[in-house]
Amino acid sequence: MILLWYILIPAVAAPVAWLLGRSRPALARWTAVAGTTAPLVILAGQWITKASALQATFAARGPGPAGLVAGSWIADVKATWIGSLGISFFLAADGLTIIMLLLTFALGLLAVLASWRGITKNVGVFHLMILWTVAGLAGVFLSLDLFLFYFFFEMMLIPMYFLIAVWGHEKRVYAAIKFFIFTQVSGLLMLVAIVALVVIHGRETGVYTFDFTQLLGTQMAASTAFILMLGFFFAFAVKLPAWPLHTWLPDAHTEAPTAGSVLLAGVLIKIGAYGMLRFMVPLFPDAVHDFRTVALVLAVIGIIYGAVMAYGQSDMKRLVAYTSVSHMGFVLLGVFAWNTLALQGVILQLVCHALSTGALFIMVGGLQDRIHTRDMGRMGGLWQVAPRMGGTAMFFAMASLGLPGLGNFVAEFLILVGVWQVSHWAAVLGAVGLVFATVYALWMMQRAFQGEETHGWSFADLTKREVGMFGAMIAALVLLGFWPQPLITTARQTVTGLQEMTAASSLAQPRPTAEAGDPAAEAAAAPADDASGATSLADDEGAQQ
Amino acid sequence: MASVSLDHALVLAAILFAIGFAGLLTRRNLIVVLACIEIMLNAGGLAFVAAGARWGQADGQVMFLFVLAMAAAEVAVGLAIAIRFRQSLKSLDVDDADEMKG
Amino acid sequence: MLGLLWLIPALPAAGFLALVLLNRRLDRTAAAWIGAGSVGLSALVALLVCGSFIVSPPAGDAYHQVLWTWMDVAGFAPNIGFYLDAVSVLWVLVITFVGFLIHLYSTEHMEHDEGFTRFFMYLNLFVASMLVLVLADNLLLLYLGWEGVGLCSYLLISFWQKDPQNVYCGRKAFIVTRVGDTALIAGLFLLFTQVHTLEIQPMLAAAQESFVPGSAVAVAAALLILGGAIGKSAQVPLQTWLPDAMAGPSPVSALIHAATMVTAGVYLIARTNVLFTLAPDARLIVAIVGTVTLLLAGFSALVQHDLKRALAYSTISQIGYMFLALGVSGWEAGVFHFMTHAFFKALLFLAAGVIIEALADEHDIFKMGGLRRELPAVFWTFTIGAAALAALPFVTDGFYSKDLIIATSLGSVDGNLWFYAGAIVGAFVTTLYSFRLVWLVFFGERHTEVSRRPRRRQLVPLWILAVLSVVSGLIWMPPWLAGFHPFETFLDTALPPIEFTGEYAHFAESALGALVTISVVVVGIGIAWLLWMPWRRGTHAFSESPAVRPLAAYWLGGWGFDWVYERVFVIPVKWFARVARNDLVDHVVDGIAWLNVAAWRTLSAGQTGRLRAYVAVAGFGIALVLAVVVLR
Amino acid sequence: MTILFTIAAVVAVLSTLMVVTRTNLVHALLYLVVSLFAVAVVFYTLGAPFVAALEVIVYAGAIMMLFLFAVMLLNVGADSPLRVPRLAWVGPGILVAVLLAEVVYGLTRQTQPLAGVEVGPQAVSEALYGPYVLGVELASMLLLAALIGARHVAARARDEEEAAESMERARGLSETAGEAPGQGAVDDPGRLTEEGDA
Repeated sequence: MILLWYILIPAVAAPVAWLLGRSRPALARWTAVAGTTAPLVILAGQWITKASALQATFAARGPGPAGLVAGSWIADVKATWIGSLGISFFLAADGLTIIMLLLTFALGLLAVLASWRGITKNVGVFHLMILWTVAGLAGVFLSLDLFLFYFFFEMMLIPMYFLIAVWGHEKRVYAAIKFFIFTQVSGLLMLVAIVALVVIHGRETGVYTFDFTQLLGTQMAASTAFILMLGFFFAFAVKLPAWPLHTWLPDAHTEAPTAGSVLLAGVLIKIGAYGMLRFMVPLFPDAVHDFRTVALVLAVIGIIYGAVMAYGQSDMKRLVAYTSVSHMGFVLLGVFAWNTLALQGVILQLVCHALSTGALFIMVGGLQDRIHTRDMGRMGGLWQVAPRMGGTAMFFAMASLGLPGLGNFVAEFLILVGVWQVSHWAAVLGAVGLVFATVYALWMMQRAFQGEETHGWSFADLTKREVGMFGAMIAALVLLGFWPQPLITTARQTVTGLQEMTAASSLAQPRPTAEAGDPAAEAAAAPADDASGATSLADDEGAQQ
Repeated sequence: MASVSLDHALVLAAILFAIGFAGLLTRRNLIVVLACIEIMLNAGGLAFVAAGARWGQADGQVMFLFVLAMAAAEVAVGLAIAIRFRQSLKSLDVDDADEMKG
Repeated sequence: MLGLLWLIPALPAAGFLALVLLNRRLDRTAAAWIGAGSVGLSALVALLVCGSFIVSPPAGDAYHQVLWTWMDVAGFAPNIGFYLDAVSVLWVLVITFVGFLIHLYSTEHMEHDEGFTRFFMYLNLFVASMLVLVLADNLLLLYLGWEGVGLCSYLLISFWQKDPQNVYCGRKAFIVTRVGDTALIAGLFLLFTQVHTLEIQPMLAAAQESFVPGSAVAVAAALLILGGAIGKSAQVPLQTWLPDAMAGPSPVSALIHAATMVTAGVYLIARTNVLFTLAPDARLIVAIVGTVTLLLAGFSALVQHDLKRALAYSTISQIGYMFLALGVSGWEAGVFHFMTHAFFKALLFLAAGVIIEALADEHDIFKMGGLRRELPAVFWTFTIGAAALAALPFVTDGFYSKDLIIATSLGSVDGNLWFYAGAIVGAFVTTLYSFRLVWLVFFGERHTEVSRRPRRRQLVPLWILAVLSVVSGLIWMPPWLAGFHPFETFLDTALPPIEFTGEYAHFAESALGALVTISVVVVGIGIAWLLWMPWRRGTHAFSESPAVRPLAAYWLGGWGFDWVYERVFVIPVKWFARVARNDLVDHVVDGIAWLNVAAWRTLSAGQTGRLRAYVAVAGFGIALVLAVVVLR
Repeated sequence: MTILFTIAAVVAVLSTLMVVTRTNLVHALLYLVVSLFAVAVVFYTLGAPFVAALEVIVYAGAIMMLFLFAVMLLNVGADSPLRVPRLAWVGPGILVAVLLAEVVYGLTRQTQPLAGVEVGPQAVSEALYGPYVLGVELASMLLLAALIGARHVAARARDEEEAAESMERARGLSETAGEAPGQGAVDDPGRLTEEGDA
């Protein structure tokens, strides 16, 4: 039942924040904070207690797909919603979902904190929108019933649309409409694919159901499978911003308020990747295999195109938006490489990208609140004015160009190693993308922070609140850079489950030697606790290589 | 008795219909427009009767009766509108009523 | 005692963190103490650890310490662990010791700079990253150190960030090295896919078994590793960034662009020498790259006006020598030259720093001159450094290490006459430009006044390095001289020894071979004396003459590489970014929107409001339908 | 019998042509009546005497009378200039010719001789109150609706008139102007004819 809380708490907190907001805006902010931290705390509690259980279920799960699917979920809520159509209110969580929920609530909290001073216009409704987006996101990550997934997928759009359209900047209405149309149209394509899938499944087995676990493994002609896969792919490619469908992202991010862009860049984009991992590839493994080369080409173009475009921008927020296009190109590479290394890399990239890009957006938002412009032409030499902000911006610029020692590098390295095993040229071009990433990151630093201070700006450096936020994110990124094991262990059981779902298809690849060993032994090797312990793990780790 | 072939009748109906349609296109007076519509309906009725006559069924004539009823109703309303038309627009020219321009 | 190994990189890292967190509340002296202190302590610990390693070497002449498993994903489980063997002992000692001297020097040199704390922050981070690089037990951790030093070099080159030109040079350095790093990371992918681990020693063992010598995989892996090394050590294709890196403060040039970072490539090749032994063609390419670089940079250094750019080109040239040594599988020779080069090049850069500071930031050597009496200490130390650079026989360490390389390039199993010829010409040019600097800067009449005298904390490092530049060569005397080579035996524990088995081996090892190089150096000094000493007018006439001037200008610009790269890479990217600024794909989307609007406008024109128009349209429709029905 | 058919057909076509081309409205309507009679004759030749009679009684008799009433009511007068200049015939003419050609071409491909049997009123009435009884009810409802609609649309003009008059009368009383209410009605012909509405 605990899963239901994750959706209910933010959903309920939303109207409360709105009502309180009408009387005193500060109350709305605190309710929003409560609405995001409460589920975060519960989730963290569940993650820690379940961590051991998670590994246990992983080790003790039964053979075969039924055993796999049943055993690999930690908790689930199943109630029939529309019985006649076979639609059920089916929530379930496993390693990947827990990570995604952590991200959602953490970034929701950050979004609220980031707009503590920035938002003055009808604060109550603003926080209503944020909390509803968070509730929608929680719903998307938890739902395993395709219809429910689609319901939350679309429901989450409306508050985000208002967030951009009401509190945005100059071209906000254009950006909001563009965002809405892009996602709505592609969402409809997915709906068609879902319904077609259900019908095919129903005609084949007589059972009409939207339940993902039963829809798995429906046999259909290769060509229909390909078309249905394309339906899903378009919806997630727009969300992910894969290359040709990305044009909504720069506008939406530039015009959205800070909180909006943090949520957008932090979590909304991740739904595309999550959807591909959870639904698209397991449902149509062979179609994905045929589509792989095209997807890899799109991803590589996305990486390089996004990076070069970022370099060309003069609006700082638009530059950061294009970096997301580039980073999500890596995710697309990883998803279609579909081996353990790449998938772990993808999940790690989702988290690290959310942190680094979210931080950059908060930075730009803060800068805009101070000097009321995003145009880098009018900035320059801000390091003298605000050295602490300059230092933090340098750190997150380094994170976004994939400096080793930070989480982004580990993720991108894992993805590229995984992709290398599938196609050499894609991995090399991805690595070349890193060079372009260096170009835009340093170019941003040059134009905004370094160089001569000619415009006579003078404003306050980072406030305590901002230092706290950025400090937390810096700590998280460095921790993920040097010790990503907790995240990898949480996601391991999902990754193995996903790969076993597609084991029968052409996608499956011989996993590297060590994995073939009994996963239980590996799962039991809990990571060493702190940095100073001397030769603690060397022996049994060595034995395993 | 009737060695007239069906086609002749239908051709006649077609000619009448065509003339009515031409009148509809060219004449700008509302009354003449209504008259032309009458001609076209009459041509339609003729076609029905011809078809009925061809197979010796009464259906053709029954359909003509309905056409007749409909034509009568149509004229009644048409003329009422013509009267209102005249009063509000002070003329019977069909082209004056173009407030609905898109 | 070896257990303290992890402290060596941890101390500078702690220094960095301390400086970052306490940035605001530290005054100059406190920051100096933390900055220089942390590196000093690390040097001390290094001395202890390496001392105990040398005195009582652990089992297998290597010590492996794992702190924790970095990540464990399906068989890919690199550790955060350190591996100490003879090679990394040498590197650690050089880094920490030279690093400490340079920190000491910086406390004085950067006295009046407002970013004092920030400078030491970056310097500490650099030393920490460099130590992680040399101590890493697996290639991924090595890559972490690799990029860390790249970052610090960017931060330190663009330290005076008020001037956009400095930041441009820093950015150029980071991007060019990043291009090399892409090759290295591709190499990592290839190696992991082939041997399923990145931990260096097991990887090399597995490669030994599974790779067929000379096979495509072996050559590819070696070449990719070479790609990374070229980027970081500024060898031929990717050397354009080092001369521009002189925009940074002098201690930075001394530490990063002379002693430590630029030799990371040499360390990487020496560390993965097994891969290169398995791929003879790759080794050949390394040697070729080395020779071409040493000649190319040597000639460029001959015509430089800026003192630091001349030294930068000389660094590229000397690293070319090290690559040449590695290319002819004289691993130990290359490493030995690294050590000696670190001492005398750091000395030259620090002395240059003092000279430039003394002449109120005057970089052009033709405006210096006659400083012999003004800065006697600097004169003597600079001359010792220049002599070591030119490999003055018997007296300087450069002689021992460079001659060893020249001998190896001829006598070793891969050595051949071409490399030997290149090395000899290189030695001659090196002598020319090193003594050119000495004559032009210290002799002749004085052009600019000396405004600041170097203080004690700047001179002490100079003297120590000068002594080292003389003494450090004696630990590996050539066989024909005294046969005393403890350094070689120490290195044999980690690197394969040099086999003098080529057809000219006997000549190369003999005193006769050494005589050739000694004579070349002596002749070089003489010619330098003739060209640049008394008849200053003569040299100007010589370099201004129409035949020589275009050639000199060509060499001055670094053989035109910059000009080519600007046209081939930089301008197209900038052009595309400017052209496609607001996103080509966006135009497509807006195009669709425009289409809808255009359709709406044409259709609405049809609504004239006139009844007869509608009837006509209806009639037209009926005609169409009939046409279809009737004519089909 | 076919001669009678052809004569009637020619008369019908000519008179319909005249309807469309006459400028004088009343002449046009009268030609329409002639065309209806011709069509009635055609019905007769086709063996549908009942319908022929009906055509004369209902069509020519009732509907045309309505038209004439309307013409009289609206007092359009003889010379309604509302006719399109000569050239304007070309476009519609072509269109109509195309339409006609298509239909004629479609029909001429297979000729069907008529059954030659006469379908009298008795057969028609059996069919009328047999399967089509529902149709008859609907037709009657339609007529009723048309009746009420026509009365309502046409009459509304008069209700407004009356409301307007009562307003004037009220205002007139307050201004004590000497103008007699009746006199205003004379010079506005539209209103005059209003009183005479059936």
